[in-house]
Amino acid sequence: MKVKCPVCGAEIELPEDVMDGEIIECESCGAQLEVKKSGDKIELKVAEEAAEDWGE
Amino acid sequence: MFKVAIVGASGYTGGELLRILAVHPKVEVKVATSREYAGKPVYYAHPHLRGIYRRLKFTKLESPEQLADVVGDVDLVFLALPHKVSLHFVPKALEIGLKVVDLSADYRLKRIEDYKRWYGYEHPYPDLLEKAVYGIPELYGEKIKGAQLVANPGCNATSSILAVVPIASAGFIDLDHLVVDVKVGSSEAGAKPYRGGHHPEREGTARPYDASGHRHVAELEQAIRDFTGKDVRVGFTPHAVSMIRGSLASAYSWLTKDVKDLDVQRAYAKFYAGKPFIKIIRGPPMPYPDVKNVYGSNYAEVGFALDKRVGRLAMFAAIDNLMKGAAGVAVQNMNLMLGIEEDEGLKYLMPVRP
Amino acid sequence: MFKVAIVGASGYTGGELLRILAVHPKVEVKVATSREYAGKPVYYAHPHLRGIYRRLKFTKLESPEQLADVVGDVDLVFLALPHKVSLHFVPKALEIGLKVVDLSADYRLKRIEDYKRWYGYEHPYPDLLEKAVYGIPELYGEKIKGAQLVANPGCNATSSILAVVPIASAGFIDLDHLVVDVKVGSSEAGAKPYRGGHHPEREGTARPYDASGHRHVAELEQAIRDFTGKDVRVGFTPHAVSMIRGSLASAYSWLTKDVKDLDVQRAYAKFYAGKPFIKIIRGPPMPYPDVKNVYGSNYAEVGFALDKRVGRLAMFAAIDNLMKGAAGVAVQNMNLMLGIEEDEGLKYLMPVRP
Repeated sequence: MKVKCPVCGAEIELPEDVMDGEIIECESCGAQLEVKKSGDKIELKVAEEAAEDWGE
Repeated sequence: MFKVAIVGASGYTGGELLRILAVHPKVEVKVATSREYAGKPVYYAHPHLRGIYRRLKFTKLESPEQLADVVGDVDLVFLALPHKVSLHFVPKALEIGLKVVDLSADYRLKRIEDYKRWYGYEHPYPDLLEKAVYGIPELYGEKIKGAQLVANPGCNATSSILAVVPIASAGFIDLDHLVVDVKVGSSEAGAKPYRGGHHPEREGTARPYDASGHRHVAELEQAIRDFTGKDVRVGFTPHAVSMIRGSLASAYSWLTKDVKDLDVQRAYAKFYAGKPFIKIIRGPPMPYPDVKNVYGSNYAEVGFALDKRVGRLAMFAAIDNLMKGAAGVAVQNMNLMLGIEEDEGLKYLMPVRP
Repeated sequence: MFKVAIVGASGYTGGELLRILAVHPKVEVKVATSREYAGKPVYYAHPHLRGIYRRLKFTKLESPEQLADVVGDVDLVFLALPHKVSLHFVPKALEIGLKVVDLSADYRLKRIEDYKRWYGYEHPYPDLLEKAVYGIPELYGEKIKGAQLVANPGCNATSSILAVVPIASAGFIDLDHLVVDVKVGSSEAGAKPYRGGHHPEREGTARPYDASGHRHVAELEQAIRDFTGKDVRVGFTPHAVSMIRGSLASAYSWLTKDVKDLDVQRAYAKFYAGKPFIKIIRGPPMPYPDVKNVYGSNYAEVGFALDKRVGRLAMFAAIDNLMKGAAGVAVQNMNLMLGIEEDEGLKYLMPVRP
């Protein structure tokens, strides 16, 4: 299953059993992409929220 | 198998060059010079390299005239000499047909008047200034490949440039209002003891230095000029902080266009496409660059923070000042100049964390 | 002899309050509360105070209703409780006639909408927001003298305010282009362990956090509003660096008037005339502030750097985040509220260097 990276446009090969919410790293630009899966529609969205544990 | 020489190999940068080249499959260090340690094995200056360079001793090299005999038959020479000493070694090295990576500041700037202003002297070899290529592969990679002379960049200039240039050239920040605040480790000042670098004085410190204009800004302004055509004046203030390695540049400017986080990320992704040592940081697990993530390696972490409320963009880059800021990029330049894979040798040096 | 109570005395700020008040000739700590250490001597939480507070044990205090019994007969109470816990203790303490120094953020801001934006809640006591005085003596000393409720400032806000406000009110910088870059020690996050504060993760780090807007900026913008009448939006980015104590604010803006170094120094000198804890730094032996020069003391070093080439002014302030940034200024406020000499007690705590 081929999907385009929303940041650099590179084509990303996704395994059939990819899970909703899984984090995929784009090979070419290193962007962290969260899998949004509803039904058979799959979309990749840039993972945004910062983990609080690192901040003060 | 290429042969290289390191002139001025007893300092921290010399030690890093030796550390990297020890795992470089296509290059052999034939000569390592040091007046102070002449005749001694390299581990006298670099105890962590004991047993690694079995037969390599420091040789004496005092003047450019001795270059031919001491390093005559190598392919490339690293000049890790103080500023204004390297000045006269470079022409000589080129004369005897060597490729040169000069780690001093003597050939970094293109404009003679910049040497007048920032280094206080009239540059004696203006023609060589033209010939020299500024040694940041992510910006000048193609030119470096064909270069005979590469001027290795300053460490604080490197972190600032890596943070700013992709965004400046994307054209959505106000270049008339750009400041850079750099936090740097104590190894940046080199191995020679001085009061400010004395451990009790440095441990636990956070203090600005050279705050009304640091010479590395000239390299940042030169790079911005090359990539935007604009002649800008940038506020630049380095800070000594309580760590040994690391240079974190935090650059700030105001948006001139309505851009989203994704646009900023795209600008970095486009500029750094295919560059092996740049990691673009955004989101979990750590949203911003940290020098600890690149410690002892040639990697650079680049990130940003858009403050929509203020319309301000913060641009960050974290490097190891001795690696991507000095010896690592010198080897990266060497690889390009000798036609070797850009990350050869360097790819074995993983960041050391925690 | 005044009697005071410290509610929430087992944290770093509580420990500093105890450390200062141990040498304060006119004040006695009657009560120190802590749920976790209830019944234990204070040195259980603060080993360096063993043998200093011989009879003082932590008492339990769980809700505002218990205030009257537990701390009823003291003159003033320090509330060193987490944000949003202090919120309901303050009205109760005022009700039973106590003077209050609240070290939380719950009463620092005057505008309700600021609590909505920065702290995500609807402030339940808007009338008390009016009554509360923001606890920076160098800015609001007179009002603090007559105050019943003082809201102690945030540490990064304090260093930023001390660097910026005298210059902002002197009117020669462009307030539409103002950014502050703060470097702060690990003690700022308090005593509770968390991953980012774990030693192997913090040692040797230099990394931004909350970089797209940190809540302390609201206090800086409020102080600028009070002293210039202008409603400004400031870029503000804190950085975690590898030290335990210290908050160094580096603020940058561009000049709107042709001023010399002397004019800038005069602006600071005029604003801070007669203030016992401010040291204005310029020239030798160390030209700029250093957190090491105020370590463990209530002093603040304030300095600047004019970059004429760029027309940019850098404004610096170095404090100890636990002292001038928290417990020290709390005692300074207490002195003013109780009519004691402003530097009483605090004057015995010399900076510890190297």
